[in-house]
Amino acid sequence: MARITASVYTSHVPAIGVAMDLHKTQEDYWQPLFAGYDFSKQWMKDNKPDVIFLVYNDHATAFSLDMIPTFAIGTAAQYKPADEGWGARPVPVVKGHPQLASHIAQSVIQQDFDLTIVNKMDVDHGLTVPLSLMCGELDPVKDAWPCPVIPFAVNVVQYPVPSGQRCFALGQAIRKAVESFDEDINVHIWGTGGMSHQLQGARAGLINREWDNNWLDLMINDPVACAKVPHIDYVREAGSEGIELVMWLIARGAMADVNNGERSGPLPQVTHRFYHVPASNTAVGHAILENKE
Amino acid sequence: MARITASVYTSHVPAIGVAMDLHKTQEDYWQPLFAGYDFSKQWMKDNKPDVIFLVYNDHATAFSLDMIPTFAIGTAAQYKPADEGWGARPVPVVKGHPQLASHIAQSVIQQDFDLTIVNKMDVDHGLTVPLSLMCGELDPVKDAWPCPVIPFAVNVVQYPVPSGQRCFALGQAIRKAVESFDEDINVHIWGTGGMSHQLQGARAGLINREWDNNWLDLMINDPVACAKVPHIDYVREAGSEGIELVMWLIARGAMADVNNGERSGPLPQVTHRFYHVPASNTAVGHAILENKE
Amino acid sequence: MALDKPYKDVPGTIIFDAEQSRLGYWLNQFCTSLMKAENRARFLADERAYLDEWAMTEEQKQAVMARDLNRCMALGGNIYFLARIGATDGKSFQQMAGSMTGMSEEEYRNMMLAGGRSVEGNRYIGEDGDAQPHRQPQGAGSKKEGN
Amino acid sequence: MALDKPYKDVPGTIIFDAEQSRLGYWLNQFCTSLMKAENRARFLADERAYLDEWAMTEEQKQAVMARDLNRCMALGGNIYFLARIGATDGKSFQQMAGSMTGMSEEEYRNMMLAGGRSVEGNRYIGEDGDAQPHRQPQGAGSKKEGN
Ligand SMILES: [Fe+3]
Ligand SMILES: [Fe+3]
Repeated sequence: MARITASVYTSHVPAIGVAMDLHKTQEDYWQPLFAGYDFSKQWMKDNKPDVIFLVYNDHATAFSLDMIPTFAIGTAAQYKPADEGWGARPVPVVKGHPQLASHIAQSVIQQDFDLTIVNKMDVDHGLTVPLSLMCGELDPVKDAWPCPVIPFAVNVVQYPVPSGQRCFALGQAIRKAVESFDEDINVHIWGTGGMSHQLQGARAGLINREWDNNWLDLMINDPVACAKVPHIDYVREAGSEGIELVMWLIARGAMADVNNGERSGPLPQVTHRFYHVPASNTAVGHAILENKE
Repeated sequence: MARITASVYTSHVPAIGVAMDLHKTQEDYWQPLFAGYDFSKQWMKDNKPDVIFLVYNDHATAFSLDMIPTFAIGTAAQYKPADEGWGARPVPVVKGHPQLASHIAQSVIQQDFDLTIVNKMDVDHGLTVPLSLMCGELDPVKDAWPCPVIPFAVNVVQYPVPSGQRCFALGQAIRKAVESFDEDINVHIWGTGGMSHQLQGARAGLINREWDNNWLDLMINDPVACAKVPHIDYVREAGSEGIELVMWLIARGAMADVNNGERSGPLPQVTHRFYHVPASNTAVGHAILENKE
Repeated sequence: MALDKPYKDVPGTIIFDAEQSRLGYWLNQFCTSLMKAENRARFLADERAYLDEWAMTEEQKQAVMARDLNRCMALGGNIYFLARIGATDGKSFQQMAGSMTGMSEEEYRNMMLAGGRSVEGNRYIGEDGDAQPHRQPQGAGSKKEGN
Repeated sequence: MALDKPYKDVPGTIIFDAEQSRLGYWLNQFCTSLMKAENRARFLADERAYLDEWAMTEEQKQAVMARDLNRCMALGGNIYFLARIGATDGKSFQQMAGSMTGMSEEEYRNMMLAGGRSVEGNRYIGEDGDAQPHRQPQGAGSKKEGN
């Protein structure tokens, strides 16, 4: 039986990818941020998963207004890093896991989540920046990501985006799906995006350190309550793009202490936690939670 | 307040479109089929809606395997009849209703249905054949369909397709959405596809008249029970493509006698009912149900 | 996979699920390409050359060239995609469906006019209906292959 | 429409909902076209001619040519789509976001280094935070316009 052993949470700020691609990680501006991921890179080596289920949002890259899926799961064999207008990031191609992805799609649709199945898509910074942060700089040709990745894209661009509760319930359905897969493999689930940021208008640059950290506390310790936070709170307190945080609830809902919409049993172990301001317009949040027997 | 006053159910066999486009409706083969729609064409004239919410499935036309949405709602201003390989049908362009469609999308997503929003798509026989059957032959340039149409495409091509219960619940959500629209307009909801047919293999040509008619009875009189019919029953009893019938449950779920997943109040009026074999490979079913005070 | 697939015991029927879809991805993509008139023309002019542009298996290519739709379906094709091949050949859905049974066009059409194929004996593999494996091909096809 | 839009009372913030999306459809489609290098070149060579190929309103075209992102957003643009214009100009997300406040690049960058913009007074329209309408534009922009 496959199992989810850990969840990883991280912002996916495009400027972080640029800093890595231009080898600026040791500059004064960036050094404190990347220092927060030193532990994580070692942890990834020591706890290499067989597959990463990576929840992110597409930023008008693979999906234009022609078609806006609320939830899209990638079942392809591979995904190219996208050209978002500045040229494609020089990182390895992302290998998929068609078999597990199709299995999850089938199971989750039968649990009444109305997924869109995607077999052809380029992946933008929302997916590649978390991989870079957790795996370090890699040569686009000679190196490879440590394992296959299943991209799971959530619409947070056009309202209405899915509610925190819907995302939290989806995480539970994904765990059920993974646990009904026959192969004995180790899966990590990642929630990406956030923390507080606003990329528009007179309020651009909003950062709410206190709200971010309270939200993170709640997400870890009382995810049932966290899932009930309404959209408007994210927008008002954490900026219009802070809404990306709902995606973290998908990963949190897939942890072993969540059953039938409630918490039961011990909390996951908080292996790592980090918070930093700024990265470009954004506050950066990061955590690693592990299921421990 | 907008309201749903009637639901229409009909098969959408492509050969019916061909027969109309080639003016063969009075031939021996076709005459009995089209006779069953004479009443309906008059009823459409006498009960012209302001908008038709048309549930159908795309047949690998607008959606290839690159992207397979479980539920897709069209919010565009217009949709061209598709070229499915034999050239586009000579029928008028389908005008959309972007405002109501966007309103329904927003409301239904907030009721935890994970729709894909589509702004660019050609519509195939699944959508245009029901319109032709109910509105008669129209000149593609000089004529127009009687009102705007909101296309709602359901995946019934690649398994798993949504369950009957999911479809039935969706119909209820659509009714709520329509009733929260401020304009005072009259909406019809159509469920299309089916009835029994199988287009593949040694079992091609399967027709199950008895099962079809029992299912139709159940759909009209006890939709709650009908929604519980599992997929495998459709496949086994009504052929592999008989599964399209689940789409009728979306329209049925939107009728006034369905509340909170249960039936309450009087059954809708059965204004018309018709069944005929064959149309090409298919049994043809048709019904008109009206909400009457 | 531990997911339930109750549809495996229906005779003469292949359900197009995620597994079939993976198998037939390039076959179905090839079919989709035939929705453009210029591709239909190129395919008809040199089938082999056109098929070689796609990452299909040799078996899939042979099945397409033989217009063996049953074989195409077993190899991951889906009928709505495969219909593009029929459209390219100027065939209707009824002709395509009939071709999978072994019956002649007229036999199949007459069966439909008489009310279609009965479900009796055709619900589960192992019964004795006309869609069961041991009774294939049907109609004219059975005579041809029978001698 | 009777749907609740609780996000209308947040200062300096336009939520990209179905209504905005309808308004900005062609503006955002134009932006998407800039993901191709040849289109970026054509746009830069003759902005007006390139914009005239799209079913945008005159107001939208003027806002694009003026690089007035606030105006573009009010007219239905979404920041992720509008970012393609910035990419075409070689601008970063930080430069684009800053440009909407009236602050100079350095002022905005320094605000971020100091911990970002405070939420105090910026939660509801009518409070007195720096993002409120009566305090625009900010920074260098306020001086320029003030004289
Ligand atoms: Fe993001
Ligand atoms: Fe159909």
